[in-house]
Amino acid sequence: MTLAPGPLQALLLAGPGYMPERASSVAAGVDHVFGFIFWVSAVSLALIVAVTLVFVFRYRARASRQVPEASPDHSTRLELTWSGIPLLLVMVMFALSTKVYLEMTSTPPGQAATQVKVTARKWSWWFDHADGKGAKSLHVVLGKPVELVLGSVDVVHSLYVPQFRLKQDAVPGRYTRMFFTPVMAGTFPILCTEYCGTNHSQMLADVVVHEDQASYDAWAAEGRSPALSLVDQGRKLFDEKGCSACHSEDGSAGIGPTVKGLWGKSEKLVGGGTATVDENYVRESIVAPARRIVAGYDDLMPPIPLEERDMLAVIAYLQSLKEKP
Amino acid sequence: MSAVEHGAGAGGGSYLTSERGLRSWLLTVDHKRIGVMYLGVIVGTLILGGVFALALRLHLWNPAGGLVSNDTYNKLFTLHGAVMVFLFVIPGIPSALGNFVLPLQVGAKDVAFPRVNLLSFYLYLAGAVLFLVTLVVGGLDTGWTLYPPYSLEGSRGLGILIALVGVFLAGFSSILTGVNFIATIHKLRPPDMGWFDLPLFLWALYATAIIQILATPVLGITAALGFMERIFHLGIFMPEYGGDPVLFQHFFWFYSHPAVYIMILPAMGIVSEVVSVFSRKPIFGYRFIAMSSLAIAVIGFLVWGHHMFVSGQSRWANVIFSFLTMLVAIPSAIKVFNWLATMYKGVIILKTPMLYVLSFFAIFGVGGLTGLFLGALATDIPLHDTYFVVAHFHFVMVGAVMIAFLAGVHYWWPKMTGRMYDERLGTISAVLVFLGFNLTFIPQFLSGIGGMPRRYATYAAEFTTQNRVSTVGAFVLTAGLVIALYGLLASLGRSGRRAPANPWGAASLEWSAAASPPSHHNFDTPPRGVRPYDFSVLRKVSEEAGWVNAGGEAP
Amino acid sequence: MDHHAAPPAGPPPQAAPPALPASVLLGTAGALLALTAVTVASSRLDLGSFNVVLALAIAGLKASLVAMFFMHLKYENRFQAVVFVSALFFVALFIGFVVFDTMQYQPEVRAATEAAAPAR
Amino acid sequence: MNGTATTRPGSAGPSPFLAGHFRSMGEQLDTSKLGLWLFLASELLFFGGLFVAYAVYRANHPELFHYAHHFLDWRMGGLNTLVLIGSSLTAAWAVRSAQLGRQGELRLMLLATLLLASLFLVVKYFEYAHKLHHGVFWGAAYHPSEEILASLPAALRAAPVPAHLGTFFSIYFLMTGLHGIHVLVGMGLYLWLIRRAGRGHFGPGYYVPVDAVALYWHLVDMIWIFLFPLFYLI
Repeated sequence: MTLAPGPLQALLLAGPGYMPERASSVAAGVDHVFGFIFWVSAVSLALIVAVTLVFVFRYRARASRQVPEASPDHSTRLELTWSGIPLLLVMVMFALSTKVYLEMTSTPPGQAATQVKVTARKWSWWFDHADGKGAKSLHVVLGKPVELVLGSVDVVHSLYVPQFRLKQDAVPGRYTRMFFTPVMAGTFPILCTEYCGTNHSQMLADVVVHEDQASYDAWAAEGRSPALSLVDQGRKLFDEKGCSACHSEDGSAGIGPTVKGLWGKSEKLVGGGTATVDENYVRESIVAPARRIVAGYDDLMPPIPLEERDMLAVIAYLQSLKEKP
Repeated sequence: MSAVEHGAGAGGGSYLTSERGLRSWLLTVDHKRIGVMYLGVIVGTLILGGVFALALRLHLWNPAGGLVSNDTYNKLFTLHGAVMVFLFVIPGIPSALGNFVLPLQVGAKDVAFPRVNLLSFYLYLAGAVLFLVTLVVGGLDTGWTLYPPYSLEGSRGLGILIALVGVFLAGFSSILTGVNFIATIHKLRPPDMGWFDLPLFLWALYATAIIQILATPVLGITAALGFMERIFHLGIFMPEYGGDPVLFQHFFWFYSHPAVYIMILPAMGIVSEVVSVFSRKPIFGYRFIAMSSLAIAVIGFLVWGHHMFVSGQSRWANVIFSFLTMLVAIPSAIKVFNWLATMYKGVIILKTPMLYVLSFFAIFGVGGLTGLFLGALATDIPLHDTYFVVAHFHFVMVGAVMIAFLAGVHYWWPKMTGRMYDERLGTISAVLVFLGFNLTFIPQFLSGIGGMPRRYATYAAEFTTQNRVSTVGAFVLTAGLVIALYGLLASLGRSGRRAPANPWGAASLEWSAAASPPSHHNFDTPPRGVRPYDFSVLRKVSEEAGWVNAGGEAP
Repeated sequence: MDHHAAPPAGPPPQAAPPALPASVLLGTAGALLALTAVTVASSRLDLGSFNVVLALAIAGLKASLVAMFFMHLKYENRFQAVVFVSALFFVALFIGFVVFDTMQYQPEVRAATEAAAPAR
Repeated sequence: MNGTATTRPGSAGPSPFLAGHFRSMGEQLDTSKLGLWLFLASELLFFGGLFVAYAVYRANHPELFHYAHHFLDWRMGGLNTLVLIGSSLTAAWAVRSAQLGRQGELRLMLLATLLLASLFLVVKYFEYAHKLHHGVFWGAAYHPSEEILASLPAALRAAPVPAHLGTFFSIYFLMTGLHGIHVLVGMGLYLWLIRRAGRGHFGPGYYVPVDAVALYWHLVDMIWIFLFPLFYLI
């Protein structure tokens, strides 16, 4: 949107208030369109309500008013007028909004976007950044265009950042894309906006907009040190991959069995039989969770592909939680 | 049906008393009795859906929820949505009021296919019962939109299958009603009743029936496909087996968007009737209103993609659907302006139906105008699936449709029951419903603009105030509805005043040519076509005796 | 508005179409059989994507023969034809929009399928 | 009110088949036909949904269709096409017989329609049985036997098998299955007509049911006219 700054723009951006901060390059454009539709609607509504009230007051039945006055029962000219003006207004809305939409769904011309691969699952997000770093939160650099490639391993989710005015569904079996350029440093919430089950409202994450590349690089270098023990690394993965959302580490009940004291136990399975929680069973339950489900739980867990090193770390972590005899 | 069956009630008083016994109701093919039975069941579903809604609002009093678990919350909003949409709002006006009023307004003895009409009622009832059965087998937590893969996951039990059968049956009930309505309007008018002599409620039902016939079968096939996919893993909607979940959304909205017009068009028809009668003036711009109903029905088919702007639908499809969506605003705008013009220089009588209609103007205004934000791509992207959408469609589906439904029930109540409801209680209920409604849903617009997603069992603390105001509003709204229901039912008791044939001074046939309540045959002599909005031929005798034709003879 | 100047008043019960002559019925059936032979024969030719178009065109022709003569649409009130054609119009619209949209996003489906394939 | 006789041949007074809310037999016939056409329009959209599924998968995964149609025998489909065209002819002829009051001919034509419809289902039964016997199921259940794979053309056996071949058979079974259900319903309706015709209910004054069921039956024929080339002649 290229509106001259000034009172008009201020009016458009004012809208009804309640707007979140404008943290992406398209947010102001969206708010302009919002403001335009808002004021057109507000004036129209005021007109409808005012006319209703005035007519009710003036023409209400009373002792002195028993018979309607003569007035035409139609007027083609009038009716065409009040068809034409709304038509014109909605076409302006369409044009303004579509122009902004096309900006919202593409990278600014002449600029290369950094790609981040997003994986949605019940009920967590995972972001594989361009430099190979994976994290539970999305990290980007102020002013640098970003392209998110979204996928889902189970059901439809939707990635929403109110401050960016952007939203895109993540659909299993295909990719979808989302583009933005952050224009405000800070941390903003990521919400899931496509209903996905039990913890839909807790499927939250953050997007961190770094002031500059240096700040981003510092974050990217964190945790790279191989100092972590296998168990600690497993604990970290257990959290990062979203396992902890359903499997508690302290023995409390959850969507799936708790992992506290799970190792070595013999579990009853859905459909009969038992399984001993050993390396093979854990491995299978991560790669193909539906195959052998512990009785009393539903088949809800998505398969979670892990590198062999990570698999070993998770197994080591679970072993560390074994019940002391 | 044979001539004998129809003759049975001759001279037997009103349709309510012409035959007695439960059997005479359950097996009736009289459109009026079927309409009354629909009304009873539909009010029941409204109460059920309303109880779910209150539980939801109570749960949301605190940001962390707390009343029920997340899973229970999800089941509650799913059943609230499914019951309200499929069992209350869609069939509400056409099946209950439409069935009762349509043959009367068209001057016919019954609908074209009375036995099909009864079948349609039982299909609806079976659908409603199946929804109750899902409650028993553990509920359903898929959302009323039933999006796969979530809705068809391997872990799901019977609930989803039963619900899909319920949807299928309720859908077929709707189709058969539509077939009946179009055939009746086409073929059973008196020979001198032209197309432009039809009351506008009939034009609205006609347009509705077009959508019922052409869109509802797609709901049926969608439910059938979902059912089969869940059992046989077809690979049409489920990505696991090579299917496409976005394809389901196309199927679903191809019906469910036009379904919004199945809800709102009859509501608009009621408004047209009431605003004219209670302004004592012919409706302004009859033809524009009639044609705008048809335009809405046709354009309404072309806009389903606006529910899918962030679903992964392609960019250019989004642009096309946004354009078409903008167009559908025009016929609605025309209607609103024509209604306002009808009041100009009239004599406005502020009885309960008119009060409801006046509040309809403001509420439909908000509902329609906020639709513009969601039809425009740039603003829909942030607002989609937030409370802004929730507030918008409640303004249209609950605000506008339910308020018009209440206007219609009050308006036709004297004709249906032969009793006048209590005007004082009616007025109080109309005011409370209006206030409670706005108190409930205006804060939800603000939550949505602030970025609160829908279907959230827990939410960020910054939205607490809006949610609490909304919860309070829900109880005010409930109070209004309870008073309305009480006012209506109380009139059936001993204190209820008898209704004259034409208490409002309306000119359409159900008032000017039939008794209150009508006889089994509707009309004692075959009626002639009338100008439905020509009030000059009517003269008021008294509040008790109502209006009569100026010639003096009682209708 | 003068309601009574309004066009076609009331529904005049129209005369039912007379019984169809045997020649029309036999002719229609004959044409349908012949067209079935044509459609089978044409499927033997390799016309690329034009095969589908041709097959659908022949099927459309056969369907209109059935509608016009067997279902005597040709002799009925025109409104019946309007009902039928508008149903076909909405089916076409449904197919058209959905195929248009799904074809646009197919590359994203293929990309995801290929990415998933090595993992299996 | 119009030329149509409102009485059954040989009886006086209004026809016993005139429902009380109609003014004449003509109006009843007209209204019933309109109602039926509206219902058929609804049916078109019902089948339409499956045609959408077909079109989407055919447009995006043509390889499925080119591979999988070799499992279908066009001669069986062709035979069924002829059977259905024949049944449409007898159904239309039955209407004509009723209109002309030829009772014997009417019964014969109704019976012929019923028999042809049964023949259609018999052929369908053999087709389905063959596929199901060899594991050619819908969707994820598609596990073809070695035997049926060996019967495919050599060039095809050499080519790679497209993924999710089962989706083709899902669409095939859904569309022909829904069509088959309609055939079954039609057979029920023809049985009912045969019984009523036996009692001499139909004649020039009253043939609404014969006409209405025939309209339905032609629609069933019409759908098959599209299914045949779309599945068997790819």
